Amino acid sequence: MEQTEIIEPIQETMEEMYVNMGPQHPSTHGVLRLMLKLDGEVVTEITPYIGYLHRCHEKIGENRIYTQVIPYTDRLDYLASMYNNFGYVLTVERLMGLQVPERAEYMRVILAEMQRIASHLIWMGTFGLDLGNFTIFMYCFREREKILDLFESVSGQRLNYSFYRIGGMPLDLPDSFLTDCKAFLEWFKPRLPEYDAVMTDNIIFQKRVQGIGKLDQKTAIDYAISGPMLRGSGIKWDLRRNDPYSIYDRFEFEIPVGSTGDVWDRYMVRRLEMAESVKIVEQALRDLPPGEIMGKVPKKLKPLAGDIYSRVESPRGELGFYIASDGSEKPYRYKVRSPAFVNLSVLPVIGAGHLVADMVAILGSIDIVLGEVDR
Amino acid sequence: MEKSMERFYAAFAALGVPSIVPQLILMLVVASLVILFISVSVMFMIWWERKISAHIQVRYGPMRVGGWHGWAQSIADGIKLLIKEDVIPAGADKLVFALAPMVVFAAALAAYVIIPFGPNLIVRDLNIGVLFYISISSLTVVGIIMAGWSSNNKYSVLGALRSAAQAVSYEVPLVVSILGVIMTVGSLSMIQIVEAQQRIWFVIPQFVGFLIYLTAALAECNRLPFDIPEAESELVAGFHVEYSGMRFAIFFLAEYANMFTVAAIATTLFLGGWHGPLLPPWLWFLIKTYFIIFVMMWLRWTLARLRVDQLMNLGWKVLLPLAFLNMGITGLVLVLLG
Amino acid sequence: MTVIQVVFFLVAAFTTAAAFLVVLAKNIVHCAIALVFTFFGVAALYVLLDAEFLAAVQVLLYVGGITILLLFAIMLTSRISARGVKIMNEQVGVSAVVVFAIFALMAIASLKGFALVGSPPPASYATASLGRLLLTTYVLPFEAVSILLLAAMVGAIILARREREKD
Amino acid sequence: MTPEEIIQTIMSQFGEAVKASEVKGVEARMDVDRGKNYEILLALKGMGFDYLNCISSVDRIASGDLEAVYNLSSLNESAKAMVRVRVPREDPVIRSVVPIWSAANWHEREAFDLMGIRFEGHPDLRRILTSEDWVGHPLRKDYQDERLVPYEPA
Repeated sequence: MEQTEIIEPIQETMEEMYVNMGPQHPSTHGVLRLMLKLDGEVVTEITPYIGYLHRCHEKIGENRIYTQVIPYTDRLDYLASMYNNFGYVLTVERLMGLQVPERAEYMRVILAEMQRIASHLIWMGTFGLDLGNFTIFMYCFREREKILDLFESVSGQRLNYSFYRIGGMPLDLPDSFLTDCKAFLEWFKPRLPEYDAVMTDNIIFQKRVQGIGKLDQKTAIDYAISGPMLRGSGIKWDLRRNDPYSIYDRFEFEIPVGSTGDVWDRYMVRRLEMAESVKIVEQALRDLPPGEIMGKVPKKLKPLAGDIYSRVESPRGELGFYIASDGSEKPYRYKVRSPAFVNLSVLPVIGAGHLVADMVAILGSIDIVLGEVDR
Repeated sequence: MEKSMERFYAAFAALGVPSIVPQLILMLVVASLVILFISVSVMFMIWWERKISAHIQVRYGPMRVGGWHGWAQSIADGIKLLIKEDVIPAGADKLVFALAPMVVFAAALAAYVIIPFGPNLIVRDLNIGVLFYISISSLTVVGIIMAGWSSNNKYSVLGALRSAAQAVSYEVPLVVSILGVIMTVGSLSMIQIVEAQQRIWFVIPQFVGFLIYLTAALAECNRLPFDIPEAESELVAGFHVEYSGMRFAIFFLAEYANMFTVAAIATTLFLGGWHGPLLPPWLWFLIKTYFIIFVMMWLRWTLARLRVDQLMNLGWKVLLPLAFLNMGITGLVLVLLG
Repeated sequence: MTVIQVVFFLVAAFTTAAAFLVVLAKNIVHCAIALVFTFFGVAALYVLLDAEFLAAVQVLLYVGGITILLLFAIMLTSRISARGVKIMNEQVGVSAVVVFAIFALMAIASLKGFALVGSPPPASYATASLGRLLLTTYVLPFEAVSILLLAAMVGAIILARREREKD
Repeated sequence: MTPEEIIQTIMSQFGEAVKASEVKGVEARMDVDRGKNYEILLALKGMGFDYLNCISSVDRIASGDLEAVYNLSSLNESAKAMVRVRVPREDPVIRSVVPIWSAANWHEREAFDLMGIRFEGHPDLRRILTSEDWVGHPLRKDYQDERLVPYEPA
């Protein structure tokens, strides 16, 4: 077994200073560690060090039967657990060729889009914290709390739902859900202009985020950036539209895109996406058919030998699962292509050359969740 | 007032004690009163800020300690900070580290000498009044630099550097913005400035100066949107990263005491000091001061933080020329009116 | 002994101690911080002499301006603050002679000459008369100094600009 | 371009280097020789596959190989591609594709870290998820950690 060489201690010169940002730092959103090379206040070089939250997610997955992996996926992107469940069960279903009942599909979309709103709300709040705007954080959490209440009424959990099953859904929606969810949406829609008043329209905020952290389209594709970051760069690419899964092709929604790819564009894309998700949920609630929620699934899940890569558009971007099966009850190899991991890899490119304060804003605009980056 | 002082001295003279003793006693009493006032006022301000921020953010804030709306929360926090362990980092320069909070607090304390709470409620009406405040406030920066450097922490050094740059740049517009008022009154004495505002508060003729002063004062107190020296998301806590317990409490105390000072100076210079109908003068003074403090808190919980270069641009390219313009126009008007 | 005298001796001792620290401290940041206290002590002496305006300006310019810039410069060159500074060098003998000569001169002057100086003008007029003097009798040196400062400022800007162009 | 056409084109260019191929939906799947891995992926990029979704690594312990799986797609077309490369466990070296897609950088570091595939020409092949001084590659099927205590039910 070869051993990697340990990096030599860094020599500081007169002009440059190395600052270790993280793993414990308020604005690294978890246990990310960034080695910053500073020239005064200007960041000349960023080296991310990740893995502080590595917990052998993939190795564990290989030692569990297919159903047992679902609860572990919750812990990947813990701000969008529903979506991780969604991506995983979809992959296994595709691997086995399982059909999912209509009602279950609608339930999946409703919950997933609500999750997207909740995840974007957290992002917006913490992004406010990064820029020193503390109030938006509380506003966003107020709304997210209501979404979590809804999720609790559905699944009994508030963060790690483990609610999707291979082949369908485990429980039907509670009776009150339809009215509660509609009431929430009606209540939520006027909240978006409220965020604009606090954040979007604020001139200080605009001056802080416009024109920094520019990510051009070529670099974005080269680094396989996905999700709101890619759309912020002006590429109209959304897997819900471009590689439709589940029943997303039945809904009408816009794909907001930015123009220059700066932090402001990424902010606006997420801000507008919340409204689009509301539209999708409204349509899904309207069309929600009655019927079965669990498809025909064998007692023992034994996919044929083979492998598959399948992807969904999680709130952070392309969440992919690669599963190689050897015909047994357990995945032979189970790999997660996490959007935050890939999106973070572009930080040294778009973050260098900015002031420390801008670097923090840029990092915030990437929207990382370390549970997913480190797996 | 004066009579009772004379009687006080006479009583000691009758006992054959040298006059130094009553003088010292008097000084100590006044100093203790000021410190007492600062402590109570700061505790109130902290509680108030928590309440204001909570209501801006649709929550309640402290509700438990002390019963009614958690009024004793600050006291509880203060006690907690006092009994915490005093940690000095291993690599720190111990002497400077220990000295820094004292310097900051001493500067904050000294400024209270010239605050006119009422017609006779002033520690000493210095004839250099405003200038005294301006000069003493620059001491705070020395304390901050000492704290930042002695902590032996890169974040705190960065915070100290930012703080020094900010203070040096914003002191200039601050001073120039005050000049309009001083030119109108023709005196630096706080009492005379207040008395000159019997008919009209200077906030009306000197509105631009007032706005510049308020902006620069926010920067002087390191409050959001100018809290760059302690920007949490960038420098963790800036210059006081390594401070805890009692020493941290002193920094905190000084910060809020400074906030009160700049608000009190704004009241004196622009809002007519203790003038006002019906209510007693000292109450008017406090009402106006706390109103300005409220505005500062309001801004803090509404706005985002500026970036370093934006801060410098605002200071040098916007506030300073505006302040000079204000000063020039004021001078012109004064000359034309004779 | 009056309070003023007590305060004077306390302040004088404080100032002298701080001044000694400026030259004797091994760490250059300590020197700079001691310098702050020295300036502050001098300002306090001005106050005792009823020259409050001068005291305020002393604090404002020397403490708030010059030493902060000094500290700023020291901190930006991070290596200096970490290293001990040599207090003595080969010129120590020469400077000792000079220092003692100046000290003797001042001692003689203060013992003999200061009695001749009249009592200070009333305090309340000090500031106004200072301003009047600056703009009447001493207007030429005043303006000369401003031109000097202006030239220094322009020079600084040119230097800073050139640095940037080099990058 | 349909997946069949993609396989056709690659086969005609590289012949024997493509060991097996398969079409699954819109996905063209190829098992390729490790010597021609870089060239085939470069050709695929020339055909419009500008987006490297993922590089997965699989330990095919039964045949004594390690496998790298490249998932490619395009932002302009619906076609996808999956390229598998096998390298022997004793000499797990493949040419890095970082020059083709920068996205490969962290994926290859991860594959190196957890599976022990060495990518030749990678600009900065360091461990990424485990600590710098970690010994071994945890995702290999025969990975053993002497610090692990076997689980014994009570």
